[in-house]
Amino acid sequence: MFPHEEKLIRERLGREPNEVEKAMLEVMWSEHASYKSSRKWLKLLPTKNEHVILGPGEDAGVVKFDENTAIVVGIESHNHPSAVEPYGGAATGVGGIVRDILCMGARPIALLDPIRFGPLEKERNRYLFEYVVKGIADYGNRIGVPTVGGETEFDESLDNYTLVNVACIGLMSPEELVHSYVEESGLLLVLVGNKTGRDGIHGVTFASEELSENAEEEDRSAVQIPDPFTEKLLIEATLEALKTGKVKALKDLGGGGLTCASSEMAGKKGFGAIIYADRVPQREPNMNAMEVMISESQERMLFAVRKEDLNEITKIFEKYELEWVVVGETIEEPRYIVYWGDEKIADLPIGLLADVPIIEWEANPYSIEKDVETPEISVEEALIRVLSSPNVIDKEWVYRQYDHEVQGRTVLKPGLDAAVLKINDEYGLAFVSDGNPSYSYLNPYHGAMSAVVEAVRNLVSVGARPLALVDNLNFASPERPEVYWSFIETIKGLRDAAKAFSLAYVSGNVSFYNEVGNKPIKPTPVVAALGRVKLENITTMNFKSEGEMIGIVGI
Amino acid sequence: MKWKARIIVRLKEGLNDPEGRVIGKALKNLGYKIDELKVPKYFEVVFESDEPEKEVEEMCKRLLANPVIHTYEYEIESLGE
Amino acid sequence: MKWKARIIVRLKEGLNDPEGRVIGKALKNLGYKIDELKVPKYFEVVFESDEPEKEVEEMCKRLLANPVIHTYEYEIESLGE
Amino acid sequence: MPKFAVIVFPGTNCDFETVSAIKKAGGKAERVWYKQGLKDFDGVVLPGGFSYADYLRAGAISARAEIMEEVKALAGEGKPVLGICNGFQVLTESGLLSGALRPNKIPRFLCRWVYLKVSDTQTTFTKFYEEGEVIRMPIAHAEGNYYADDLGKVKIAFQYSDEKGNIIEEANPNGSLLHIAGISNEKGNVLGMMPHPERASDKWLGSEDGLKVFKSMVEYAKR
Ligand SMILES: Nc1ncnc2c1ncn2[C@@H]1O[C@H](COP(=O)(O)OP(=O)(O)O)[C@@H](O)[C@H]1O
Repeated sequence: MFPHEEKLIRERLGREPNEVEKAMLEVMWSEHASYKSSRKWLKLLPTKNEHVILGPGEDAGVVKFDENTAIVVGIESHNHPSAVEPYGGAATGVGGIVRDILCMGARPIALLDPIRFGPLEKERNRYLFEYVVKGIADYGNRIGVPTVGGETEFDESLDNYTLVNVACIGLMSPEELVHSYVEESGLLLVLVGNKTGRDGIHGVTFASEELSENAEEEDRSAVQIPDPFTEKLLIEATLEALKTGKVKALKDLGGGGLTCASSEMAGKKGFGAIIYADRVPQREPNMNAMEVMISESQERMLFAVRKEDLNEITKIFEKYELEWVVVGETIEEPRYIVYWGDEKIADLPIGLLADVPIIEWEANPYSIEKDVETPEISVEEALIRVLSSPNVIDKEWVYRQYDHEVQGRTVLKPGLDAAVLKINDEYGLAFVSDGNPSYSYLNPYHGAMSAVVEAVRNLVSVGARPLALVDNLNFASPERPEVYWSFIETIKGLRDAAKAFSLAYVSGNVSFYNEVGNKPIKPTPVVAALGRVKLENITTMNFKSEGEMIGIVGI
Repeated sequence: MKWKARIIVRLKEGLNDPEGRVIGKALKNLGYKIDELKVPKYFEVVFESDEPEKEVEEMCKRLLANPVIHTYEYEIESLGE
Repeated sequence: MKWKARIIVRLKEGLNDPEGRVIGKALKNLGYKIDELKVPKYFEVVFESDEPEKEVEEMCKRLLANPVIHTYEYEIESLGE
Repeated sequence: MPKFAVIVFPGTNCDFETVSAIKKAGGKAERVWYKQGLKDFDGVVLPGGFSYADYLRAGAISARAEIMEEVKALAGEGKPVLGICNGFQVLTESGLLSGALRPNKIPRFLCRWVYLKVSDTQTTFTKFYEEGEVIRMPIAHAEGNYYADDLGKVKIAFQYSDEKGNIIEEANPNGSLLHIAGISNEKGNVLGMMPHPERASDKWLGSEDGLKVFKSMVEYAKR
């Protein structure tokens, strides 16, 4: 938190927040949770059209596929944790986005993993590459959600670092949509899943700062051990609980832990909550209230249910051998009150947690576009250089480690222009992700546009009509004027490209402070796109027989 | 000189350990009174070196363990020439 | 009585060990002179029992080792009441 | 119409598509949580997935669940018991089939399509294939490397092959003994296979070659 923000909190509260309150505010006012540096600009993006059932604002967006089918889609980054612990960081990144999809009421049916690394010549980069892929594979495979595509790129500017983005889609019928907010008081808040430990304490603040050179040695609290076993049980238990129709609100615990999930669930429509923090099952001895409230332990969900339905719902959790506890309740008054035993340890106006003023940083344009010198080499050599670049070669080493067939829907598998999943006997959903930081670095506006255009082109290449977009904006510190400028330009590029196709962004994510040892990454917008394709119209890129004509369109 | 190192890599105290928990529970279901079960990683390495301590330390740091989440310990035994 | 058992489960002699081979190779690539690397499974179990030897033997037979491919060994230490 | 139980352990993840494949093959099928009983079923399928996240060894913990006693009884009565991928691992770990499934020769998870040669058309699950027929299905596993110290107790049902049915080293994705992809007990009513027939039961997904496994099983259970 910045000093002016602390001052503002004191003024609004009329007193100094105590230790617990301060920790909770710090989490909620972090860049990662509040989007304070990006919110203003994200408003520029188009978010509505006839395909959109639910745009940005909740855990994931919802798109209409046909009258009976809705697709939930979201994208997340897990860059900082993956850079210090690639296996656990990448795996828990998958877990997080899968729960985001789940908590809208949908069964997660596919993942994409756009991932980026430094050059493979260096040992540390190879280590990051190998273990990020293993982390994604082990988690996605074990929870039975196929990873059907992604991107793998290597770039100088990511030396010692990694960008791990994961997009996920889920399938449901439109009336199954559940919201993340409550609309009545007196509901019980039920916490389900893993016990709470000290892992991930300050995770969001960690993700809101640059990494130092020795990040590996830093506090382990920012990384978590993935538990796909519990996640899979959570998926099945949640979907079964939702079938009862008695879940009033649902949210996963991600960044900001219990504080973020419960305060947003209660506060969004003006209600309040009382939380009994000491009831939370603890994994480590002697945890205090502050630790319990802001821990980011993985594989936990928060349900809101009426008292009379508690039994029916929790029986389902017990069937799946998941631990649960009533951790609090919603109240009429818009306050956020936390008890530890009999002691009231926090009492804040609930709006204070969520209502974070925007920050507008100084923005400075830069221009590095110049004519590129063409190297004096033969066409043959040029071809070999291009085709042997790690950025161009087949990414089979990566996607063979992913179960891309589980759930029995994958019509077009990895290795093609876009993946296609069978949704019903006639239609499929095409899903693809693209980003091009080298273009973005040269010209952030056009780079962003090209990411959208490439994604759309890939959809069209398999025969699909584009439906919707999500975006993930990976940037260095917004406090650098050039970075902030490139961020704004990127959004304008994303906006204009989407408008040109009449497409909308239904969800997204912003990750700032991606720099290690004071070296900012290139602006890296990643776009994932959805399309609808008639199964019998699917096209693939391989030549089908001898004697076919080859042509180029659009030069 | 040849050496044999026995290296144990453990999760740091307090971290979630789903693997240990699940296997421990499986033993409980078979009727045993298990208080705790852990599955540290265990390596037996036969190698040649003039500086065995230094090299084993390095192997742990560079590959076998991640200092962010692991602690490690080892014993080194000489196997002669 | 409480006990702590340290159990090592090894592949039978002669069975190839792809996991050990790959990690050994990775260490070789980092410049170490590795002759052999093995990754037996290792368990640390704290449990209560009146017949610790018998029970640990059973745990290995019934769950922790697969007799088709494994051998096992263990040490048991008393932790008192 | 014969009714099959598709057993769901914690972490099983191919249960839904296995149920669909059985239905498509003309049978009835129900997902059965591993704590329920197995009354009134004409056969059992142990589907793929990661029961207990593959902790310890793939299939090891599920193999010791109580429901496996019922599965053994059912197998003893001659009813069909099919284990796919993780289900195969459960069958070997429980002793219903002999041998063990070890980590792949390259110890990583591997997802790809393979060719299989049908080596035995006498089992409950292979009657609809022709002797030596070459079929296509996906594999997706990290521990599919079949090993046994005594092959006397098993019959080989499927072997990894090339497109033409040649059983060669290059076609073996995991290092499995004698290129084994699937085996059955002597009676032929218990079969385990690493490839996923349920993922090859729909023309849009790349092949319908797997459907015959289920059709054969359904037909057998009708007798
Ligand atoms: N990390 C990854 N995970 C899964 N699939 C991947 C990954 N990286 C690349 N792929 C797949 O490899 C294929 C080629 O990817 P890419 O080189 O990005 O294609 P293009 O150059 O056509 O955009 C695509 O099908 C893509 O989904």
